[in-house]
Amino acid sequence: MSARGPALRRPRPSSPTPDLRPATPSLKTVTNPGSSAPALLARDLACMRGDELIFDGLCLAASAGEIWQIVGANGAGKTSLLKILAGLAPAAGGSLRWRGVEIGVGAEALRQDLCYLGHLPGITGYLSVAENLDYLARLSGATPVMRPAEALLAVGLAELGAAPARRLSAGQRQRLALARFVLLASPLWIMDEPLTALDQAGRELVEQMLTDHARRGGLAVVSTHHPLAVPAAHLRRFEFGASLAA
Amino acid sequence: MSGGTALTAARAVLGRDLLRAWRRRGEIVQPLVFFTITVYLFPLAIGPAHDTLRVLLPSIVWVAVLLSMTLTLPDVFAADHADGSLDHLALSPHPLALLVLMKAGAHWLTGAAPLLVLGGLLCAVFGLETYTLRALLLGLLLGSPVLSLIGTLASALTVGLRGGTLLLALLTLPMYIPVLIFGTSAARNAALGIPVQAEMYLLAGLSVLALTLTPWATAAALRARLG
Amino acid sequence: MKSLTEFFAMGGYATYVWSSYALAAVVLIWNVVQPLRRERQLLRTMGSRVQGGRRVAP
Amino acid sequence: MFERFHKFASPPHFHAFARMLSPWLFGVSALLFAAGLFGGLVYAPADYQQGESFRIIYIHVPSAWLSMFVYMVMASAGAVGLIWKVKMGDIVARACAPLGASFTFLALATGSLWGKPMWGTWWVWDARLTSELILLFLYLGYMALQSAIEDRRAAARAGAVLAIVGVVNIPIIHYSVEWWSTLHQGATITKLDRPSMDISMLIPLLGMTLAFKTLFAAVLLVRTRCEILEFEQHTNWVRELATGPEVR
Repeated sequence: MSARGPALRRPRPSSPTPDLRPATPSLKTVTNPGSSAPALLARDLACMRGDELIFDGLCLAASAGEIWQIVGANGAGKTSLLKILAGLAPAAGGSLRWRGVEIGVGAEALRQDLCYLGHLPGITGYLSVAENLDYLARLSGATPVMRPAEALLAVGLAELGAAPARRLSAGQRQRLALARFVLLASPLWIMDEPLTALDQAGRELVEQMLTDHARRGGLAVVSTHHPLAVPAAHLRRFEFGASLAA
Repeated sequence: MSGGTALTAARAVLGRDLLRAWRRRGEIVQPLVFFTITVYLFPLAIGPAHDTLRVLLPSIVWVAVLLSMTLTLPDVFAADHADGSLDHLALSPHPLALLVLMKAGAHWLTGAAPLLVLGGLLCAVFGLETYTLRALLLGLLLGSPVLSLIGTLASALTVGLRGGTLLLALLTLPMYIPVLIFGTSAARNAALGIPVQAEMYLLAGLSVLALTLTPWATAAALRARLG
Repeated sequence: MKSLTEFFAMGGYATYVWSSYALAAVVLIWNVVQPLRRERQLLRTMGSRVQGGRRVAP
Repeated sequence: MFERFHKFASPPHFHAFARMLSPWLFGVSALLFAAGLFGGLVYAPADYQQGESFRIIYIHVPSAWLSMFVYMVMASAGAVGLIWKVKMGDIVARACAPLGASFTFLALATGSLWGKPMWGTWWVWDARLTSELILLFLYLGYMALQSAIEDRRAAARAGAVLAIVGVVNIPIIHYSVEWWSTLHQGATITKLDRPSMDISMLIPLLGMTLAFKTLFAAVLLVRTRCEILEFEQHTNWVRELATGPEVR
C-alpha cells in the first residue's frame, strides 16, 4: 500500500499490515448515556518523518468517557501520532474523523473541542502566570467553566498569579499548562507526556483531572510511560512501536 | 459554545505581543542602534561633503531601514517556536490568517515604526529640507507595512531553521525592491521639487496588496512548517 | 556562400557569439546529463538498499 | 475527463508517463535545436546595425522567456499541490527550480555578452536585465529554502507558498524596475506589434524557443522522476522498480 494522498484506494488485502484494532470493543462507560459511536476514529493512519515511514495502517476508535494511554518505545512515533490526531501535522495516509467530521490539516470542528499539551508547555516567559493562562484560554476559543484564579488554585499556583512565568520551575510551568485543561470545558484532551517534570502530587493531580474528565464524558488521549491510576472502566491501552518493529 | 469571537483571539495575540515587546523594551533598542550606526557609516565612507550627502541621505535611510528589518523579523515566530506557543496559535479554531496579521501588526508597531521616527530625526538633525523630509517620512510610512507583512511571511517560512536570519534576508530583500525603488524615487523627486503623488499612491497600493494577500500566505507557510 | 573562416569570424564578434553559444551548450548539457545520472544512481542505491533487508513498508 | 487527469496525480502513474514521454521530447528538441542553430547561425542575414553579434539573440531571448515561464510553471504546480493537496504538484515545483535558475543565469550571461559589443560594458542597468537578475535571486531564495528544510514534504509545501508569493511579485518588480530605469530597449518581439526583425531572422528564433521549451519539458520529466523516487522511496512500487530488470 503506497502512502499516497489520503484514501485514494483501499489497501490491497494481501498487505501484511498488522491489524492494531483493539480486540475488546470499547466498554460503555457508566457516566455517559451511551454514545457508542466512536468520537475519534482513525483508520489506516500513516506518518512520515522526512523519508522514513514511522508507522502506517494505524487504526484507533475512541469513544467519549475513555482515557487512552499510548505506550511504546522511543521513536515509535507517539508524538507524531498525537500531532496528527490534534490536526497539527498532516498524515501521510489514512483518514481521521472527530464526531463524524472528516479532519484534514486545519479542521475547525476538531480545534473547537480540543485542548492540547505538547512537549513544550507553551508558556511565554515575559508574561505573568495569569496573563499566560488568559492568553491561551482566549486563543483556544473554548468557554471557561471557572474563573482563572480558581484554575490556578486547582493546580497549586494560586499565589504565583502575578509572578513572571520565566521564574517558574519546569514543574510549575507544566502545572500552568495543565491549568488550561481545568479552566476550559474541552471534550477532547490530547496530552504528550504530561507527567514529565511533575512531582508525586502533580501526578496525582493529573490522574484526578483525567478521571473527572472521563466521568464528565470527555475523551483523553495521553502518551506516558507511568502507569495511570485511573478507574479501569475508563482506561484503554494502545500498544505502539513494539508490534510494528518488523 | 464559542468562548469568544475571532476578534477577542486577535486582540489577545496583538496585546500579548505588544506586552511582551514592552517587557523586553531593553532589547527593542538594539535594532535602533544598528540603524543609527548604519546610517552614519555612509557619511564616513563618502566623505563629509555636505551637498552630496544631502542628496544621498534619504536613500541611505531607506537601505538602513530595510537592513534593520531583517534583524527584528526572525523573532516574530522564533520565540513562539522555542517556547511551544506557536502550536497553540495553529491550534486555535479562529482563522490563522487573522492571527498572523496581528503578529505582523505588532511587529510593525515595535519594529518598523520606531525606525521611521528615528530616521526622520536623523535626517532633521542632518538638516534635510522639510519638503524632502516629509516625502521621505510619508514614503516610509506608506511602504513599511509591506516590509512587516512580507517579513512576517518569510519569518514563518524560516521558523526554527539553522541560519534562519540569513535565509530570511535572502527571501525578503528581492521582494522589498519595489518599495525601495518607489520610496527612494519619491525622496529624490521631492528634493528636485517634482510632485511625488505618483510614488505615494504606488506605495499605498503595494501596502494594500500586501495587507490582503500575505496573511493567507503566512498562515499556509506556518501550516506547512508546523507539520 | 560564406567561407568557413568568415563564418567562424562572426564579423569580428567571434569571441562574444561563440562564448555565449559555448556557455549555452555547457548549461543545457549539464541540465540534461545531471538528472539522468542522478536517476540511475538513485535506482541503484535504492535497489541495493532493499536487498540489504532494510525495513520497507508493505 | 477529470478522472483521467486525476490518474496523473498519483506518483506511480506520473512516473510511468514521464518515463515513456521524455525520450520522445529529447528527440524532438534535438531536431529543433539543429534546425534553429542552422537557421540562426547560417541562414539568417546579419543585422544591419549590430552585425553578427545579434546572433546571440537566439540564445538570450529563448532563455529569458523560459526563465519567466519556468517560474510560472513552478508557482502553478505549487498552487495545485497546496490547494488540492496533490503531492505531484509539490514534486513538480521542486523539480522546476534548478532548471529555472539555470535558464535565468544563461539569460543574464548571454545578455551581458551581447551588451559588451553593443553598449561597451559587461553590465548595463537595462530594465529587463535587472529584473532578470532579481528573478535569479528569487530562484536562489527558493532553492536555499528547499535545502534548509530537512523534511522533504514540509520543504515542498513551504516552497509552494514562496513560489506563489514570488509569482505575484514578479510583475510588480518588473514594473518598478521599468519605472526606475531610464535606459529602455523596446522588446524586440511582442506578440502585439509588428516584429522589428526580418522574417528570416524571426523563424530561427521561434525555432530555438520551441527547442528550449521541449528541452525544458524533457528535463523536467527526468528531474520529476528523480524527485518521485526520493519522495516515494519507502513505497512498494519504488522497491519493485529499484530491483526491477531495467535498472541498467
